[in-house]
Amino acid sequence: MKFTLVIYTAPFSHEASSTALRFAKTLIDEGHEIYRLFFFSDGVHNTSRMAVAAQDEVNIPAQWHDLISRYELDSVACVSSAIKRGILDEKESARHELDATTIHSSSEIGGLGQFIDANINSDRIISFG
Amino acid sequence: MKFTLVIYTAPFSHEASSTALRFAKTLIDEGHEIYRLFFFSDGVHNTSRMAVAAQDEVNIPAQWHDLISRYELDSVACVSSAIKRGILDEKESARHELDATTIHSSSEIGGLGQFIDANINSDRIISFG
Amino acid sequence: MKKQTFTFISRAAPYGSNRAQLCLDAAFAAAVFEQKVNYLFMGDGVYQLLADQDAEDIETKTLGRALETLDLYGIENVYALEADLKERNLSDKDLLARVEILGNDAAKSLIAKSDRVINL
Amino acid sequence: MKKQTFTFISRAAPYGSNRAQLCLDAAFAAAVFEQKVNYLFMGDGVYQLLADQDAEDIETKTLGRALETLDLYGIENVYALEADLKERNLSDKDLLARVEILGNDAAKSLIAKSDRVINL
Amino acid sequence: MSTLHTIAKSPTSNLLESCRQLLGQNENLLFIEDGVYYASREDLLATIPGKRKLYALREDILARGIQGKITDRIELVSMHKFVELCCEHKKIINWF
Amino acid sequence: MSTLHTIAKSPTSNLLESCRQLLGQNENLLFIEDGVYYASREDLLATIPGKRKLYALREDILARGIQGKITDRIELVSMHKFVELCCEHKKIINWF
Repeated sequence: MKFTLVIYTAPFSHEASSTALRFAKTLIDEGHEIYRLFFFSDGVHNTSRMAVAAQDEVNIPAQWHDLISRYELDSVACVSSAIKRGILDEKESARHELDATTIHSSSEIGGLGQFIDANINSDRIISFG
Repeated sequence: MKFTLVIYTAPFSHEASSTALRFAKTLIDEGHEIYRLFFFSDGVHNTSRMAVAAQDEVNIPAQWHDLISRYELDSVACVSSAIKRGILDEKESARHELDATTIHSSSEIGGLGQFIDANINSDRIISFG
Repeated sequence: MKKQTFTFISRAAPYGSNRAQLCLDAAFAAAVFEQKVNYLFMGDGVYQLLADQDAEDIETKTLGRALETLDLYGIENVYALEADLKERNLSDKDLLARVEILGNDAAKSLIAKSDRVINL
Repeated sequence: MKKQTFTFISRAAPYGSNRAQLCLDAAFAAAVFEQKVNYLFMGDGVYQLLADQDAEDIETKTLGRALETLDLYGIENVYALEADLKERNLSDKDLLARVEILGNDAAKSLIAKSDRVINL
Repeated sequence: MSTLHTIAKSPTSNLLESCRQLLGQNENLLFIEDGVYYASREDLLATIPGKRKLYALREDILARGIQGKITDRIELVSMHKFVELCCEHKKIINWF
Repeated sequence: MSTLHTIAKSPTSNLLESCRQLLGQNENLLFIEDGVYYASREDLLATIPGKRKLYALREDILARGIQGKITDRIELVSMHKFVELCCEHKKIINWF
């Protein structure tokens, strides 16, 4: 089946993004298709390439990045949520005259259209928050 | 009186950081001293220099930065909260081999000792979360 | 594009968190993409419907004003749960917009007929 | 350095959010700086005290294990609110650590005697 | 092929009460994250008529040390079964 | 020179109930942010004995459009008065 996962909360502050990550891995294990990961609101922090976890802690954004890269998943951080939270790709960084990007290369910044599209074209949508 | 404000939540997701900002401005208006601003947990996002607000929205991290700079306030982002949320100064960025800093120059990264010190040496401590 | 029925359940009070705005943004997007949209206010979400909101002093957009534009986006099926209004001592005279007040059973059948439920 | 009495009120369940860990980290810091520390579990916070926690499968540190080290940090005044344990059907046999169970009045006087109250 | 509701916050949230307002016949519930504390609260679950299936995510139960306190009506499930439940139910409503 | 409690979440949070468990004699309450909805709930405030002062932050009341629904026991305060209240009370306990 085709699944889309919507993640609303930041890593380290709520269990939800960690649950979503384990859910995503299990989907892949079982041969399901992940149509899209959509990071919304504080969830965009899951795509941060700047997060540094403590030694005794899982680096959740790094794990998302590995999973997304390895399985070439479609991963979108909602643009209006992302930029106000400092999650920027090259285009947004340049547009706002900042000198760095903060989003992992495996995720892209996109609009709510991709949220609606995912709702229409996935068999199942699960939200984690 | 000497006040310390502790901010636990990120801007844009909760009203608390905006309340704290207005409270801080009022303290200054009335001639009180701000001993320290301490940003804890998701509150560290208030010190992000990468946040870009929409045109019809207040850029809360930018406002904190202006206030802190203008009145030379002592502003600390808790180190263990900050680095896992991608809030990095030059030292932390270099130590973890990243290529950019994300914290506003007006805030510094510090330890929980500064939280305890503020509790001891301020007349009043107010938490916003 | 396939047309589906989306029901948005908005359960958060305005201003204290961004949830109410988030739910509204997502519903506007669904409407722009010409989906069928239901909007249901529930729990603390019914507070969003109060008339006379003015968020200027807390330096935020006034959410009530955005709700008044729901029908401009083609979102005409706007509902509020009766029990949750009552618990908060609110009646339809307090509300800014034309909303239909639903009992739980009517709300259940609304949900049952929806393809997607976004619950914030 | 002046010595003050800090009371930490920990009201959050473990794991679902980082609040429980946050409160503990702050209390450890107060103890390291040789302050007098009280630690009060309240509301869902009493769930932190359950024995047999094992967070390995959710890839998190087991919080209960950290609580067992409270006295190593010199935090010996550890309390839980009786009413909140009772509401959750918990008794002292369920709990991992030596905590003193307090009624509301005893808790009130604990708070009254504190210089600082950190309430998470 | 009905609806699965997930509940992710502790009983303090009153999410089960909110969910119950919209809970249809034959719809099922899965407790995850701090929601699993509901699985230890027979008094609160009593408001949900018996024919609905009640599940709770095992890894969240074990983390919290409440495996000995789960009421009989609850079926503990793995993450694999969570995925399977999502496939079996046509619609998923997440309460958080 | 007693204690000021601030409450920042709506009545759904049950924060007032939690606060009440620890509320001493002559301690006062200030409702801010979504906590101001409490100021419109006479039924819930009835559990707080009358001699305590109850305040609510005016700007949060106006934002939410509940100025017409505030009970008589509540005194609306500005941000300046919020600061003043913090000075007048020796200890501040924040519920959020």
